[in-house]
Amino acid sequence: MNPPVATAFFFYLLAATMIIGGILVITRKNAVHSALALITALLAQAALYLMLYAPFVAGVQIILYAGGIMVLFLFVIMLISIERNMKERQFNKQWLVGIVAAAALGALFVTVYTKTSRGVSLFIEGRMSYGESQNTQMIANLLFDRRAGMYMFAFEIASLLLLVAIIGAVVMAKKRI
Amino acid sequence: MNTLLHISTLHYLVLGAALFLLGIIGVLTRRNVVIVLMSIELILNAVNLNLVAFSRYWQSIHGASALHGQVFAIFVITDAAAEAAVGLGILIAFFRNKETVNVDEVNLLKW
Amino acid sequence: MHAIVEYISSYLQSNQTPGAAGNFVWATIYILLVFVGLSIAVICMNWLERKILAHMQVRLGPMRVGPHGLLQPIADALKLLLKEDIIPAEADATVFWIAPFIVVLAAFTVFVVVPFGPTHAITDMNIGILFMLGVSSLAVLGIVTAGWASNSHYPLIGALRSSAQMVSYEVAMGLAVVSAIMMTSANAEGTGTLSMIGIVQAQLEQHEWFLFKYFPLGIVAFGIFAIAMVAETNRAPFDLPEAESELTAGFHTEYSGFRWSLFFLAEYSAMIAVSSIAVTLWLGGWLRPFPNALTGPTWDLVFSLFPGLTFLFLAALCFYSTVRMPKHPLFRIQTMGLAGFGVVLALIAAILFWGPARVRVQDIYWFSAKVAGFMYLYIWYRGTFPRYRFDQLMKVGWKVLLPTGLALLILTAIVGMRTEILSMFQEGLR
Amino acid sequence: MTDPRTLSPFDLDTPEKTYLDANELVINMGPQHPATHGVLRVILRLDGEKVLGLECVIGYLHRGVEKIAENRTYTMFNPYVDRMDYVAAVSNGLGYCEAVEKLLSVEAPPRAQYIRVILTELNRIASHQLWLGTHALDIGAITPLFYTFRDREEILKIFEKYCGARLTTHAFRIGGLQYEAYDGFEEDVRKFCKFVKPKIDEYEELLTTNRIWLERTKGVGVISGKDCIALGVTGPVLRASGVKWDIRKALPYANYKNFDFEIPTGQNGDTYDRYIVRMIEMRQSLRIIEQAVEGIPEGPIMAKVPKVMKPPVGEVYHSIEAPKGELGYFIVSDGSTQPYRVRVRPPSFVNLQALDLMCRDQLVADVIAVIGTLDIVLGEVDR
Repeated sequence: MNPPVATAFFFYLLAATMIIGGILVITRKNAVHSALALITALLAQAALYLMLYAPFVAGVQIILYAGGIMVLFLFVIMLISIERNMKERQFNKQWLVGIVAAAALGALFVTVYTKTSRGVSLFIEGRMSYGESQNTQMIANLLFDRRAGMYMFAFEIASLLLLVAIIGAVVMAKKRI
Repeated sequence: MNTLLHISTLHYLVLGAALFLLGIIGVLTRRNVVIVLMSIELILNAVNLNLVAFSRYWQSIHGASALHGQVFAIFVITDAAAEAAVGLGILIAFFRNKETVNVDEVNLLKW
Repeated sequence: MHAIVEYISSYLQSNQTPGAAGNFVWATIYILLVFVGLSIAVICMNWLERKILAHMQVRLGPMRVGPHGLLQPIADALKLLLKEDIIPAEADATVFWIAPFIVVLAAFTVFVVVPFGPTHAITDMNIGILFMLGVSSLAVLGIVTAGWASNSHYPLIGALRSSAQMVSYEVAMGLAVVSAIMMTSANAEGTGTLSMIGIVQAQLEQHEWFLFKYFPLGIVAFGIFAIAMVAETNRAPFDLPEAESELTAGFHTEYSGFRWSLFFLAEYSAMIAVSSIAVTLWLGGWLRPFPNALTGPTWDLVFSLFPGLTFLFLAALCFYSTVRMPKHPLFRIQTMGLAGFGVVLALIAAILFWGPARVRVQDIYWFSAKVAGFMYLYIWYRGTFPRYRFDQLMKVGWKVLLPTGLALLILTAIVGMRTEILSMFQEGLR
Repeated sequence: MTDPRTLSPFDLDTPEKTYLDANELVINMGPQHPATHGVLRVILRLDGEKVLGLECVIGYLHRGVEKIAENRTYTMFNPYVDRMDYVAAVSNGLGYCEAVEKLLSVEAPPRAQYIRVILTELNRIASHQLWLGTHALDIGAITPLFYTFRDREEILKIFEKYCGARLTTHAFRIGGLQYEAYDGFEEDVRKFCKFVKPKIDEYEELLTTNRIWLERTKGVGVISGKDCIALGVTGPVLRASGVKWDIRKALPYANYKNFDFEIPTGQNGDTYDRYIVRMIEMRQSLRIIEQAVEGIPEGPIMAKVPKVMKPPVGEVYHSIEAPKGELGYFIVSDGSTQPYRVRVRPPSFVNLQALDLMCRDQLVADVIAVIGTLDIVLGEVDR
């Protein structure tokens, strides 16, 4: 069977976008440039979600991450002056240690992912295409359904977490309460 | 060649690992708090990518309605929103007091 | 040649959106059609806004370029393209360069899921409405970066204002949208949908527009959306980000020429996009008036004549103006041009009266007509209302629209689940 | 930390800080700004969007009108006063002519007085219409501008027919009028009165009960009557703060005592009250015009004044109620053909001093509304 070339093409395109975006995020001097690179990476990731038959997560990713959290980031970057900061040293003194630690972790990843049992790769792929037509409804069932909804409690806790976060953010950021 | 063209879960996991490492490097080496926070977002996203990829893998075993990974991803996104709000709030408070965004100078236990 | 015709006609009879059919060729054609149509709509909108606003304000509007200023938008576009593209010395050139494209991309991408008819959409997504809201909210990124990159006070304040405004009104907008989505699940199976085509089909199945559903809940939701969408597109009376009397031109103060025209294009396509959401969610999308009550071949024929009649009316208007043109040699070319334009419109009308076209086009016609109504409202608001102050704008968003939206959401849920709730009570009593 | 409010707005050498910290953002509005009605430059100190203080920088339109007067004869200086408040040129002319007449101890004949009143009141309506259009435009309503300009056109047509000029009319001469009213003048004025009454209702329909207009104007730029008097603020601004002071009633000049009209006052001294006061004033002006048109007597239009005016040594101060407030002329004569000193008390200049007080603790958008409601003309502020 010929592998679907289009899928591979889009995967590598998006993966490259994400990696380049990620590299730009951690190397740019100017925080706004970093934020824009991160937005690009996040949008590419949303597209990857679509390729993984997870349209709802993709939609949430676009609305919340790209449209919400990153706007918050940009807002804060504009509120604080960065001109002075840009002239300073960008990396801290332990950067070498950091790189070594990351490299160690990377090595760990490589060992795990290349590990095969009896010559077969770690993940045995089953059927790889599922209709996305009912994706949202099925997620809703998991979250809210009276019988199948096993994440309802977690969902409520998450809403509580958001409330706490809102109050915390207001308390932190407000000058005079 | 076939393994490269046939996109499997492992491909996504490798991508996730790469992003995770980038995020880790960012957190460990950058001084600018804003960029550190963004690196944390990168880490969370790497995790999310893995979760959704696992979800598809899980679906291939347990049927189309086994979307636990995606539900987890949604929870992680919620968490990221809360983290960003509080983190940036702390950043603003910090900036107001010390007029810097360097993470090295976050050396007071209280002010 | 014959094969091509065969291919086209077989596709037209397949009754699928190109996205659903997975057909790249047709998807590309549709994308081109939609984007070209959108650009034409923006150009028409530009002319219409100037003319309508002018007539509201006892002026004539553009009259010089072409008969009745019909060529004015083209002249403007030409001027904007030829103008020098200035990037301020202190600006962040890269971001300054990218920002307008972000805005335009956000404004255009949403049209991927807009259903102009049951098959006239680029694609139908399971998360259609979510996608639209999400992508249209990306425009704020472009605006913020544009304001920041200009490195100047007024654009920065404009950008901050605009981002705060758009983020706040998105909340109320989302609540109203969720209320409409809840209404889609009022069927036998109790399954709702986020798909844009699915929402319209739900209205067809439930025999009413969601505007009138659960009276007055549908109207309230529509009202919230109608207010929030004006704020979302930064139009009067919520045009604070570009309040010219305060911030000169807000976030695009430093922009000129081509880049400025991109902002302009994005603003108008965003207006059309949010109007399309409103039409799809509450006004029955592509459905003609009374699709369930007035059925039968006669009514089908009558309603399918509307597109042709509209163009015929426009052509008649052109001919009437031609007759009224001053009989002076200086106006000869203009008179001929206007007559020619009338002939073109009449030709379009003739095509629209032709059987196969008539049937396939009427969905698009009704959709566009409803959107055009919203466009007129936008112009009307601009001619009538003063501008809100920033704190008042926030007050309206957070203290009026948000609580109303929340209450509406809960009420819609209660009304939608009334049978279940009642049976639960009865079980409890028993 | 010092209270930012005690700092002068001119302490601009604060270190460059950010928008997070208070009292740092200094914004320079104008002189090239769409909402400053000319070349007014306002330096704003902002806390976010809240105004902590502001300073007006004026003089961009300074032409030295008062100095010019010292090198011109009394007659020659007359056209220059039109260039001060160019939207109410007739009022300026009236004030100057009456001041010189007072110095010469002559009085314009009754017919001239009546025509003067008609033209001045027409000019008041024109000035208020222009104010309304630009003020509404500042607040974001673009349509009233075109309506008011359409109706102001009718007034300008009357001026043009009367003296050939539309804006800087130079309508009056010392001692009376140069031109007799043209044939059909009274008919034109009557027609105008009938024409403009429903138009004023139309403006009110667009704005008076408009909720956004109410929100933008109520409680904005409040100034008390006491503060007004302390700052010397006059005109509709003073009357909107509840002080019933109108020179037409208090110190009647021309022949205003012959006419029956009311002086509208407000209670709150906010922008909305000033709007209402001006709207009523337009109607009252129409009332005066209607009475004057009915009562124009026959007779000469010019008093006996010498060809070469040499007023006796002395000084005179004469003020009139211009559309924007008290317009006063202080003229010192040394007995020669040229005035020794002319000092103009321009209402716009004095009213502008209240801007800082009115804008404190308001938002940036309100500054624009307040500048609009003060109805300043930079030609008069800078002279």
